[in-house]
Amino acid sequence: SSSSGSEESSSDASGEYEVYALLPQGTDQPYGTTYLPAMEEEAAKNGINLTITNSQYDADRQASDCRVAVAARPDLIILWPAVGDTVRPCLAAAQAADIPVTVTNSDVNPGDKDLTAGYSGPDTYGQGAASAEIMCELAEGNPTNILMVNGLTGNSTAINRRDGFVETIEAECPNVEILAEQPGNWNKDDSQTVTSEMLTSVGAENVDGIFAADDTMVAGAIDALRAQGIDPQPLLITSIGNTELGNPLVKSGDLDGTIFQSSSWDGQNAVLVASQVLAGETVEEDLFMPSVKVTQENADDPEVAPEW
Amino acid sequence: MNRSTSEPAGPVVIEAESIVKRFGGAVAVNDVSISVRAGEIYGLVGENGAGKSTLMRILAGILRPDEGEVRVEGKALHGGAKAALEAGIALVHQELSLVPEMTGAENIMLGSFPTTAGFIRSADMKKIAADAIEEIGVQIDLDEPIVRLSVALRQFVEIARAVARKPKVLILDEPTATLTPAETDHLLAMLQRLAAKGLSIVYISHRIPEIFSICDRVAVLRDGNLIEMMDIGETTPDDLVDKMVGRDLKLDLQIHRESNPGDVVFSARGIHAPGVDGIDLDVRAGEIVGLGGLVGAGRTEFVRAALGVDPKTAGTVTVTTDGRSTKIATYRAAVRNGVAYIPEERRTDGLALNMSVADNIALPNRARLSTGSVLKPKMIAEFATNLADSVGLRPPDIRRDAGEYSGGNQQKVVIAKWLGREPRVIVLDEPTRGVDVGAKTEIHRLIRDLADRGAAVLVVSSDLPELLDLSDVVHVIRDGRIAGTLSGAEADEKSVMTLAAGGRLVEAS
Amino acid sequence: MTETATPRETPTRQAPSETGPSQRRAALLQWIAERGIFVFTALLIVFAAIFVDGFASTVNITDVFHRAAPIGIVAVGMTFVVISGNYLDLSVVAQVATSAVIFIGVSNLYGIPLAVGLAVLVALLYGAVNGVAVGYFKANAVIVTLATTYVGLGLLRWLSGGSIFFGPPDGPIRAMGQIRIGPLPLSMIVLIVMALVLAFVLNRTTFGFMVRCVGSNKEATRLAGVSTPRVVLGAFVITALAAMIAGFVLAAFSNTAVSTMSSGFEFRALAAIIIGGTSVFGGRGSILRTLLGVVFVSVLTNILVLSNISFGWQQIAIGALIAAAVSVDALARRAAQ
Amino acid sequence: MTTSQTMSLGEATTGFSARLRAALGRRTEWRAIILLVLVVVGALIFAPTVFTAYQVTLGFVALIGLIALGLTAVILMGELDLSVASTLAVSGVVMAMVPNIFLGVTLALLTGLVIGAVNAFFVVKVGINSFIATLGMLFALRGLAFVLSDAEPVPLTDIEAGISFGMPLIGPITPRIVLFVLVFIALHVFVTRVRAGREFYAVGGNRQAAYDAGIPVSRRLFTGFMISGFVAALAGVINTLELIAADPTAGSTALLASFAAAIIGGVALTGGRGSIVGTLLGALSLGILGVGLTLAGVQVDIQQIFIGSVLFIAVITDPASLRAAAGSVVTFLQSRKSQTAV
Ligand SMILES: Nc1ncnc2c1ncn2[C@@H]1O[C@H](COP(=O)(O)OP(=O)(O)OP(=O)(O)O)[C@@H](O)[C@H]1O
Ligand SMILES: Nc1ncnc2c1ncn2[C@@H]1O[C@H](COP(=O)(O)OP(=O)(O)OP(=O)(O)O)[C@@H](O)[C@H]1O
Ligand SMILES: [Mg+2]
Ligand SMILES: [Mg+2]
Repeated sequence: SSSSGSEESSSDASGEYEVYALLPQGTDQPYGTTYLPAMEEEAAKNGINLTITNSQYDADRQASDCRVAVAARPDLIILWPAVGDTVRPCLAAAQAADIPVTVTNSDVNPGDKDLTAGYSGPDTYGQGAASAEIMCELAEGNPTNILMVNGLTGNSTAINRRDGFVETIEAECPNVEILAEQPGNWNKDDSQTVTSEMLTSVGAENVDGIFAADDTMVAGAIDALRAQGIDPQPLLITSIGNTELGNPLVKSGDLDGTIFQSSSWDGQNAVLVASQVLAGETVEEDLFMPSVKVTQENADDPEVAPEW
Repeated sequence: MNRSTSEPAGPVVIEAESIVKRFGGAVAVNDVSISVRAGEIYGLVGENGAGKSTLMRILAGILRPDEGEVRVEGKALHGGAKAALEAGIALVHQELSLVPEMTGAENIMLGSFPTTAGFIRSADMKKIAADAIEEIGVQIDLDEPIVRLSVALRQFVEIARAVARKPKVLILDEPTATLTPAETDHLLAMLQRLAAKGLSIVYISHRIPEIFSICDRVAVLRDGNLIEMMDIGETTPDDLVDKMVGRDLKLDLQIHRESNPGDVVFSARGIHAPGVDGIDLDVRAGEIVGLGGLVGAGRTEFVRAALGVDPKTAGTVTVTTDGRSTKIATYRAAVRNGVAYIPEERRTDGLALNMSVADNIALPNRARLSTGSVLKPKMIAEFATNLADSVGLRPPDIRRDAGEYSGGNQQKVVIAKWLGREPRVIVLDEPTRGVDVGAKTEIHRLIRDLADRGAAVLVVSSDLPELLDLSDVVHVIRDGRIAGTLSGAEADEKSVMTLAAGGRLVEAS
Repeated sequence: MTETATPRETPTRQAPSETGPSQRRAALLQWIAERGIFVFTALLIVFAAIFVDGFASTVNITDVFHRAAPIGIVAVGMTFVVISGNYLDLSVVAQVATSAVIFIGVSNLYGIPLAVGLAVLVALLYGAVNGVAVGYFKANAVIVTLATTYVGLGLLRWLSGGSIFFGPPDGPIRAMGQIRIGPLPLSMIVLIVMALVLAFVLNRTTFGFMVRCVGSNKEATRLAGVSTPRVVLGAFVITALAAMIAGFVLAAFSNTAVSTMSSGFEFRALAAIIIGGTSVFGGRGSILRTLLGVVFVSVLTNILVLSNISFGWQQIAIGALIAAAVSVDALARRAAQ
Repeated sequence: MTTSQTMSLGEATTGFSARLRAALGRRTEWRAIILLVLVVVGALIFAPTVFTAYQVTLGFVALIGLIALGLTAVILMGELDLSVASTLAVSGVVMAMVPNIFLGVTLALLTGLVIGAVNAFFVVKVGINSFIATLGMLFALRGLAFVLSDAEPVPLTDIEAGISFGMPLIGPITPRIVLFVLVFIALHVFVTRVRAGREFYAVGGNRQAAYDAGIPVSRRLFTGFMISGFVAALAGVINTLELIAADPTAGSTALLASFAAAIIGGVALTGGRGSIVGTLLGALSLGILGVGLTLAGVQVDIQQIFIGSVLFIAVITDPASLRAAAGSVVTFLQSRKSQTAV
């Protein structure tokens, strides 16, 4: 039963845990739309009473949500950082109040790990890196010029994926050169327009490939190629997600590779890690969502079936 | 109260030398020099637009003259309103210049809050304000915001503000325009007391008796020029008016019109509204009915309530055209039934100043200038040109913005836009306020023409000669009621004023 | 920050102005203010055609059109609200997204006619709520449309679950998005048709005339026998219908719809309107100018992207442009007095 | 000659209760008070934790209220400042970029003052409507924040200072709350007791009158915009310290929330009406509403629907709005009557 003994949760039936989940998105974003049901389902199974907040990627708002959560003295807090660099005070406050914090979806800075009790989720940096690995493989050491479409400017997932991609390219296949980059704001239409413009700016004939930070944007980028009469097939195109929009593109061969991200895995494991901590088990390792590379060969595998 | 004896002349306190002020191309003040001595009351008269207010705003540092210089006790004045205030010049504006949400005390002390290290000493502030209203001898709740005070009280707050500054020169620009005779008497007595204490006062009024009642000297402005400066004993009211007008105006105005009124077209019964306390009134076809009374009597309120511009609490209005009577409940219904309304506030209510004359004329006539709600620009241009011609717009350029025209010409545009509808009833509120003599004559001609063509005309005017001259019948309004009705023949200035003031008249010389 | 004697240098609202500086400078400023957007747009395009590689290509012109169309459609509609003297309609953000989500989401389930019908209803509802509150209740348009934005986006996210909706890859919506005539994508044709229709409505119909009159002087317009609240209501309804069409266009272009896809549209559309030279005080302005404002911003953004300038600098450029455009206008107006 | 020295014009308000009624009648904060009461009662019923967790509630009020306080200074003068959220972001980034924390804070606050002065320059000297001038700044400053930060959060050099800043000083009182209260007191005193601040009401209520009375209108406008810029920068500093990093995307929810707080608090966008207390009450009601909804587990979408509805109701129940609407209804009914009557 409740370890911190708050007045509010004492009225709950025995065996129930009070848990706050501080998320930066909810049903206002496609990812959250499938993340949340999985999270809630798992919580019901484990006798966890969830209170979910959504800071809409506003770090101040999340800090405030965190204060609300700490004040409510739940048994545990699940944190999905809105902006990774800004969560330390929240973690410190929770620790001061003896509330364990587990982290989901995107991890805290290495220096803050000691304040958390566990992590599960995709490795956003690793996803960028994995997508870069596909790109490196496809480039086979040949000089390859690519365009890059980033997520929403300033957004932490966008930053991590870009860093993972760029740093891996620099380290493993310097033969791949990024000719131009622009934000596509996670939108298909924005991505299509900026991709088309970048093609014009660097000369479409000079472009050998494209990396887009998610499947929605890569779909826009592929449309931009088509609109310019360029066959996407010979180009090296990678992204991240394997969503319902991206998966058919992989099968058709337009998209050479993407990284599977399971939002339901993410939501479910956020609760699983939390319940392990609540049960007193120590979680040693970060529980990374496998950054499964999806290419034409495994695009039909059930374990990478697209979720959103 | 006539100051027949000339006081010994004190030293010159303020002088303006060769002041020139232009607005765009027009010269508002043209090479005017005046000087005011300590302890005197200096009258300034002139027609609307003569440049009185402009000159005073220059003295008070609010406007910077294009040429010339203002000197206070020999020192040239530079640095705007603030410097002028510090030099001891206080101006009571023609238009109320108050902050609605601030209290009486704060308005009196506006711009000169007493402070210690930036903090307002509110006790001192109230004390000074209370002293000032005591000095001018009225009772005002100084903690009430100005919005909750009556118009007359607001006027006294303005005056108290000027007095509280302990000025050397007090300028009052038409302070009595909104006051009743009793209030006016009170103010004039107070000014004489202040002058006796050595204060210099510049006093502007259109009411000639007031000038003769308190002023030591009087200056006449006409079209921006200083026409004459006289000791009050050297002139008479008739002489003064002649100098203001510059010609024998009465000849122009006294055009007597043969009127033979037809059936009642416009009929108001039992109109009640804020400030209007049960007015019945008929206007016949071809008749000009005048509404006289003091400012604040409720004439504007009556007209607006009767036409449905503002809500009324009771009463009915009927318009009868071509034998068909229609009850008018809303303003839009009035307009549909052939009523035209020319409001008091021309610039704010009458015209879209940044639209062309053609557009302004087209607005109430849009239905006839379009087919199936598509406008016909050629027709609009033709229509507007004709109307502009018929009212004598100068220059007759219908593509110019209305705001680029002078006041008189703007008023012609307002009239023109309604002429196009051939109104059966036309209501004009202060049709020639702020309009120069030439335009005034033309507007009068237009009003008469309308009546001659069978329209029922209702005119509100505070300009007595105009009212008497135009009207076939004059109703005098007092306190929201008709205090009396005079036929064109029996109406004269004295009878109207007597009714308007409830039997009390401002003492005339 | 010296105290100044003349009202010319103070922001007094009704203060009479002093005569301007030299007549020639005044005339030049006036000329620029009146025709500036035409000249600047032309200059920018000529500059880009000469100095920016690839700008003049057909493909790139199409991209400029893609940038211009959805914002442009919102902006030409919102021009009515601005001209009517009500600043802007913040809720276009919610309106565009709602329309797009309905267009794709409902089409997938019940077919296009029902989706369009529902979208029209929702647009009319937005127009009615905003227009009644601003027109009949005389409430401030900024606050009213801020409130409807909150409610509208909240409802959209709640009801749609925030999902990303996409039409079948070979569906009719996708086909619509692919239609083009020469270099002109369908979206641009819609924009041009909308601009022509709305320019006609604004300039040549009695309704448009009344919108301009209301913006110029509401009380004078009322006293001319016009029901001014009804005119304001009409302006908001037109804006809402335009936003609805922008939602269709946006959805058709990418064959996807999500509640976040129109973020920033309200201020971007307003920026285009202002850069075009429509007065925020109402009364003055034109659809053609708004169109040019949109083209100007789209060309500028396109040039910056072609030059691989980062997003931050793009924002700075747009902000500076707004400041420059309105400064010229303000200085010219003052010089003219 | 006049006989009496003093004359009475209209009846003066007499009697204590009449005076009290008059005094209460002219307050502008009623809407906020009513809303606050409703929110408090609602919270007591549905989410009583709002009050046990009062330090959180206070913190949240301070979060959305701080910018609103600064904004009020500008709105009182009949102007707007849309650039506050971008100012918050830029000054936060400036602060985090400077290694020395005191220098950083100073520079950030200075940045806010400079931004306010630039806004005022456009409004006062160039003569641009503040709505538009600050719209331009909204874009440009956001861009500047991205350019300066390279579009990534900038971590604070002195993390410990940040952490300790976020800790309560006494009881539940964190430095943010202290600063919020200080700003509230300072601004309240400023606009009620200090001459320059009191004159803001004159500038907003009747600018021509203010000018004619010798009030330095330009200087007051500069002061107002600089207050707004400074307070927004202060909010940026506080956020950066509390979060130990500056986020160039920060403040996305701040602009609209702070406007809402001021408007609900009875501050008139046309200027001259309203009070700092009103804004505080507006922020309190919105803050309690927000925290209450969060604690009650209401998801953000529904919260937005709630807050939007509250704002909508607040703006159309303004007495002037109700009068206008009632007038329209009466006109409509009368026009029907006149059609049928004749
Ligand atoms: N701000 C201004 N802009 C342009 N013209 C102006 C301005 N102020 C005054 N004028 C013009 O200057 C002339 C003088 O106006 P002024 O107000 O000084 O007249 P006045 O003698 O005070 O008239 P009244 O008796 O009506 O108050 C008028 O023709 C008027 O139209
Ligand atoms: N119910 C009321 N309470 C307070 N003040 C009132 C009320 N009704 C009218 N007034 C004031 O009395 C004045 C009546 O003025 P109104 O304009 O009707 O007079 P008028 O005879 O038309 O004068 P003018 O010649 O200036 O037009 C208004 O200024 C108004 O402020
Ligand atoms: Mg005057
Ligand atoms: Mg009147």
